[in-house]
Amino acid sequence: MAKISAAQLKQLVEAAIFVADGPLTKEQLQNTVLQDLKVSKKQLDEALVELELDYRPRGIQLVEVASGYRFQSMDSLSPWLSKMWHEHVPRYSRAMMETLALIAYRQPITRGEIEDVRGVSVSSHIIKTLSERDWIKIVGHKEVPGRPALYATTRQFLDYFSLKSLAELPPIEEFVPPEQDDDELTLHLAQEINQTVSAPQDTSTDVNESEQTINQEQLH
Amino acid sequence: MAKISAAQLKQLVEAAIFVADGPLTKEQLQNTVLQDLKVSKKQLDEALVELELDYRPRGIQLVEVASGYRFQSMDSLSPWLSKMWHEHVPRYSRAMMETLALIAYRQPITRGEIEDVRGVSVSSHIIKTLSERDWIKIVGHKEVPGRPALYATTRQFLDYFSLKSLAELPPIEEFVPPEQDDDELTLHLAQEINQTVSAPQDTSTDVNESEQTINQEQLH
Amino acid sequence: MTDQPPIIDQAKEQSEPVQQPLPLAFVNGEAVIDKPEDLYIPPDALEVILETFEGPLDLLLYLIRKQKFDIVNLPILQITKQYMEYVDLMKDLKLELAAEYLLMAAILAEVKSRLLLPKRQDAEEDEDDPRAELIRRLKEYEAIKKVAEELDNMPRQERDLFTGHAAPDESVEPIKVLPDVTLQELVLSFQSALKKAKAFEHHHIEREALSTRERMSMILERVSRHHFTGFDELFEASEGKAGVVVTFLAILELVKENLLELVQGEPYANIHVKVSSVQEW
Repeated sequence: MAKISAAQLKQLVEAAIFVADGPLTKEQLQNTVLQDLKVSKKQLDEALVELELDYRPRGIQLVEVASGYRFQSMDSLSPWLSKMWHEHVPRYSRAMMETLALIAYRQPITRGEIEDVRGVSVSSHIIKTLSERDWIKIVGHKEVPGRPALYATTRQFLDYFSLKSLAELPPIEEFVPPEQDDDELTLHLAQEINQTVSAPQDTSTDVNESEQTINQEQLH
Repeated sequence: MAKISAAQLKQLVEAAIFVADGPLTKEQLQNTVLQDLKVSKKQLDEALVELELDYRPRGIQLVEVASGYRFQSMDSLSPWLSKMWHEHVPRYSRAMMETLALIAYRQPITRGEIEDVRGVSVSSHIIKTLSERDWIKIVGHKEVPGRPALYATTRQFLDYFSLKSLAELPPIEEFVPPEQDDDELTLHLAQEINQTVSAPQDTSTDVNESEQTINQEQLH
Repeated sequence: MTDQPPIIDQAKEQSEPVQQPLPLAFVNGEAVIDKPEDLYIPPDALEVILETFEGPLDLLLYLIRKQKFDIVNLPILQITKQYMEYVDLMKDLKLELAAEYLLMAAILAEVKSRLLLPKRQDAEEDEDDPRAELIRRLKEYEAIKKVAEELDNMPRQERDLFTGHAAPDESVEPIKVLPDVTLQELVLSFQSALKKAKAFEHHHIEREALSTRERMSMILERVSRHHFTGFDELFEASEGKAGVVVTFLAILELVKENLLELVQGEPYANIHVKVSSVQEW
């Protein structure tokens, strides 16, 4: 066909823009799909205007971008369409995990206090990531010079780990891996932590000691 | 919005199918874009039917293929649309098409069985090309000496030919055996064809069963 | 017509007059056999033709269809003869003759010889037709050949249809799948953090029960910097005595750390709590 009806032209232009690998300019349309058809500039313009109008009420819109015409989704549908793609965030770094752990076990705690324990500065990125995940939040400010923010874990944090309360956080010594290089220090720490975690009503020292004995035995 | 109007649903489904990277099934739609919206099976079906009708007069059509719904150009536009690409459309030899047809109609089938029907050997090049195009795959091994691979067609094969299922393949002539022919064998063949074409699920079960046999044997 | 028609056309033109009288000569396979000399085709053209056969079955089908034989009453003698002529031609042309062609020649010869043997009277009539298997194979191959052609003609991607796509709007952002963390990792991290702390031993270790620290966080969250909160609002009777004690300890701790301010208008009046705004510097 050397000539083409207005309806056919619209179908052809529509299909071409949909199947093209990228946006199409009017020139590209004339040089490819319309090559052997006598289509005037005006006819093509009209077809494009009509298509634009046809698609207004639809979920897909005909738009002209820098490199030509293309169809794109209605912007109001984005929140739902976003669910079609997933982006996997890489695993959390050691620094991130240690910061989270310190906030969990030592809350409310300032950034400076975390840095004191870890011996290195805590990057803003870490605090931001943990806050965005809704695992930590600022619960106040410490009344010391600079009034640093006090961080604590959130209910979402507890939910994520299926904990009813922080008291359910495991006492540390249960997780002491075998072959600790620094047994003495670890045991000492474990004791401190154990008391901190499981002894709100002042658990007797006897219990802790006996628990430690068991663990020591298990280590050997 | 936990509820959505019929018009909005149509827009959303339309946009989702257009922006998706491949065909979308109803289940995929429900599990992604419609996830938080209360959309019944019936509502979704209706939206799809309406969309299909909306696009009938357009240059692009909503079709259901094996892997789900997609939009594709009207095939009458292909002479013009194909001018958008410079590469030549791949052509396939008769040997390739006959091999593909045998795998499609007689799956699961071994290379030897293909050779028996065609009367010539099947080149490795053909099997390789068909596999690389993701049109065929190995679905098991036949429990005969040499344990030859059993080939079957894939969903991509159906998608490529715009088919929903193997049942949509053109019917194969079920030759009436000459009177003195071995009726039993021919009937058996015809039956096999029918089963293969109309009940891909059955085939896969058979394959699984044979695979299980294999595993069991390996244990001994 | 152009001056030099393509080779394949030439071949057709010259081969067809040769083959045209054949159907007249073969009626139900009971007629005189053609002479090989008649089958003159320019060698280079024949090569092209022969190479288009997909194998012996394809060649046999070609011979049968060309002469409008009924496949069911396959005239084995004539077909065998013609088949052998082609095979000889292929040999003459030094075409790489696939072994399959020779195998088929052997099969044809065997069928032919069995047909020539007198039938035994007591044999069941139809079961013994030596052509049956060949006929079955020919029909089966023909059926596949036909659907392969149909498949080739079906609308397909890249050639006849193209998939339509639209770009997602810029505001479409993939959902972030956040990494999983186990409780054990958390505990091990705490342990490693503490192990790292060289100066740990010099530090004062806080002895508060964790539940008190948790309660401290909760209270800080509930109490506003700007308004006073009733002291008793911080206690939950449902928590029992232990809960009240923990809350009380937490408030004392917060006051001690200058994080909370307590205000009481007069003795025994309600105590009010507010986040401390004391500036110590």
